Amino acid sequence: MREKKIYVLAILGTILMVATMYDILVAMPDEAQQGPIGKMLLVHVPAAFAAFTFYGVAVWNSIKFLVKKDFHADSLAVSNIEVAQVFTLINLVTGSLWGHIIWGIWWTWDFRLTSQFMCFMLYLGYLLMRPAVSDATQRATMSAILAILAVADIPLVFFAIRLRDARMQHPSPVLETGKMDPSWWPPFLLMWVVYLLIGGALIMLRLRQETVRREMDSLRRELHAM
Amino acid sequence: MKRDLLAALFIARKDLRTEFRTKEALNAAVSFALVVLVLFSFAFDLERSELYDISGGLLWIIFLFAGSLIVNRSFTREVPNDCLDVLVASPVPAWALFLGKSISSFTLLMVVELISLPFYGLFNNIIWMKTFWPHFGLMLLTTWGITVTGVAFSAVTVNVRLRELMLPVLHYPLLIPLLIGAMEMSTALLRGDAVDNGPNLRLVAVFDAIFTALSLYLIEFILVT
Amino acid sequence: MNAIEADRVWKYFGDYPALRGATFEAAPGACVALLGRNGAGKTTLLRILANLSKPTKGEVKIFGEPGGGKTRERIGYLGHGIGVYDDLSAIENLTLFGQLMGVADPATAAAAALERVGLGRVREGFAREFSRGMRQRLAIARAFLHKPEVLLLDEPFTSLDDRAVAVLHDLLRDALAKGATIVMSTHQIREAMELATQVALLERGRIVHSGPRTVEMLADPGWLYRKYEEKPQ
Amino acid sequence: MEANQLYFFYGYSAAWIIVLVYVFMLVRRGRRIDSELARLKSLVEDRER
Repeated sequence: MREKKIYVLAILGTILMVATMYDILVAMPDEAQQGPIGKMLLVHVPAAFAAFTFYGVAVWNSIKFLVKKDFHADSLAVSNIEVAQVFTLINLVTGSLWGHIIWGIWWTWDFRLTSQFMCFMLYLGYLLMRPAVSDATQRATMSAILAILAVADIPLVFFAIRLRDARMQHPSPVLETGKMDPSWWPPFLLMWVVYLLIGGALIMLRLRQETVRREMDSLRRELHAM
Repeated sequence: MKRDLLAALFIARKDLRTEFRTKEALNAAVSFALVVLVLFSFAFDLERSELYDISGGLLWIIFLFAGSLIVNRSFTREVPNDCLDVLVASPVPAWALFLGKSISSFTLLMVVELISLPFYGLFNNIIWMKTFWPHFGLMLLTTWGITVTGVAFSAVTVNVRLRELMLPVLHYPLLIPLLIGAMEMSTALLRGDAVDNGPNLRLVAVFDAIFTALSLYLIEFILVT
Repeated sequence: MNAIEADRVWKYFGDYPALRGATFEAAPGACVALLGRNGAGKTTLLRILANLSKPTKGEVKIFGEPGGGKTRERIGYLGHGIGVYDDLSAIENLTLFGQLMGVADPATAAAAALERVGLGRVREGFAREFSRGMRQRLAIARAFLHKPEVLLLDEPFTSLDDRAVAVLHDLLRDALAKGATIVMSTHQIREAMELATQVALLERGRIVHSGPRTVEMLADPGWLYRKYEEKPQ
Repeated sequence: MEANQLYFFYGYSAAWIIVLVYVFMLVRRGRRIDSELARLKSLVEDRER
C-alpha cells in the first residue's frame, strides 16, 4: 500500500515541477535589476521553506515520541530531518551560486544563509549521532532531545547574526530586496508545493526503510533471546 | 522544593570534592588551555593593533575547548559502579540532579577560566585588568550557557560509544549564538571600546534562559529511559 | 493494600517486548523470589519497580502510589553495580546517600550502617582501596541505609564472598522481621528459597507462576523451572 | 550566454541533481537493508525449526 503512495506523490511532484519550471524559465520575464539570475530566488527560498516545514514536522514527532514513546513518531522524525537536510543543501548551493553572481563571492555570513547553514550543522550532528547508539529506545530518546534543542537554537542564530551584521562596517549584502514582485507569488508557492510533494515521497521511502530497520532490531533480539 | 535544592548542592559538593581530591580533569583542562594559548600566540601576533579584533574570539575559543574537557565528564563520572542508577532511583528529582551537576561543572569551568585569563593577557600583552569586572560578569553568563548545554549533552551521550568525538559535533554548533555575543563583547571590552554592549549581553542572557529552562525540563526524559 | 503492584506491565526496547503484560503483587512483609532465565525480563521489571525506567504500558504502584518522589524514600535498590563512589571514603559515601534519601541524621545513620556491615573500622578508607568483599558490603550498607520498607535486589547473592552473604542474610531477615517487603531476582535458588515466602517465575516477559513458596521448591529448587519447561507457552 | 544566465542554469540544475543523488543513495541503502532483512528472517526460521 505504501509503495503506491510513494509513486503517486513522486509523479505528482514531478509533473508539477516540470510545469512550474517551464513557467519560470520560459514564460516569466527576467527580473528587472538582476537579470535572469534573479529568478534563482524561486528555487532558493522555497527550498528553505520546505526544509523548515520538514524540520517542524520532525520536532513535532520528536515531542510526540517523548510523550507517547511511539517509535513510529521517531522514525517519522528522522525521515523528515534527513529529507529536510537535502533541501537545506539545495538552499545553500543555490544561495552560493546566486551570491557569486551578484557580489562575486561564493559565501557571506548573511543572516538567512547562516541560519540555514546552522540548521544543516545542528541536524548533521543529529544524523551522525543516531548510528552510534545501539539501543533503540535510547537512540530515539536522544534524537528527540537533540531535535528539540536544535530547533530552540535557530531563532537565536538568526538574532545573533543580525546583531553581528549591524556591527560590521560593510553592511553585508542582503540576498533579496524583501519586497518580491507580486506576480512572482504563484510560481513561488507552486515551487514550495513541488518541494513538499517530492520531499513527501522521499520521506515515505526513508520511513519504510526505518520501519524495516526497527523490524530487524527486534528480530536480532528475538535471536538473542532464543 | 527546598530539600531538592539542598540535594542539588550536596551533589555539587560531592563532585567538587572528588574533583579537587584527584584534580585530574582540572589539571588537564588548565594545561590544555595554556597549550592552546601558546599555540595561538605563535599563530597570531596580537601586538599589532588591527589584530586586536580577534582577541575576544581567541579567548572564548580557549575557554570553550578547555571547558568542554570538564563539562563532557560531568555525567561520565557517574558511570563506574552504576552510581547514576542510585541517583535516579533516589527521591532527588532529575532537575535537581542536573542542577547539581551544572553547578559543579560551572565552578570548575570558572576556575579554569580565571587561571588562564591572566596568562592570556600576559602572552599577548592585552590589558584585561582595566575592564575585569564587566568581563567577569560576561564570563559568568557565558560559562553558565556552556555548562548547561554541555551537561545536558553529557547526560544525553552518557553511554554512546564514540562520545568524545560526538560531543563537540553536537555541542559547538549549538553554542554559536552564545559565542557570537560573548566574543563580540569580549573584543569590545579588551579593546576598551566605548561601544554599547547591551545587545550582546541580552543575547547571552536569552540563550542562558532558554537552554537552562529547556534542559531542566528535558533532563527527566534523558535519565529515566 | 499491597506493598508492590505491577499491573499488566509492558516494556518495549524498540519493537522487542522485554515485558509482555507482567502482573504481580506483593503484600507488605512478603519476600518474593523472582526467578527466570536470562533475558526473561527480571532486571527490566526490577528497574521499573525502582523507577529507573518507565513501563511502555501498564502501571506500577508502591504502597498504592505510582512511585513519585516521596515513595522513593521508602525504596532500597541494589543493582548489579555497587553504586558507591570510588573517590569518596566509606563514611562520605553513605553520608551523601543519607542526605539524598532524606534520612534525618545522615552522619550517624551512615556510621551505624557501616558498623552493621562490619566496615566500622575502615570508615575513612576510600571505596577504591576496598577489597571486593568490602565493596559489596558497602553497597549493601547503602541499600539498607535509610531503613527502606521496600527492597528491590537484582541478583544480590551473585559473586558475594561468604562474609557478605552472611551480612546480607542477616539484614534481609532483620528487614523482614520489621515488616519490610522484598523482591529479589536471583539465580542462587538455594539462598532465595530459604528466605522467600513467595515465588514468581518470569518467562519471556510474563509472570507464568506466582504463589507461596512450597516445601518441595525448597527441597528441589529446579522443580519450578522443569514444571514450566515442559508445556511451552 | 553570459555568466548571469549560465549560473542561473547551474542553480536550477544543482537543485535537481542534489535530489537525484539523494534518491540514488536511498535506493541503494534500501536494497542493502532488504537483503539484510531477508538474511535475518531466514536465520530466525532456521532457529525455530
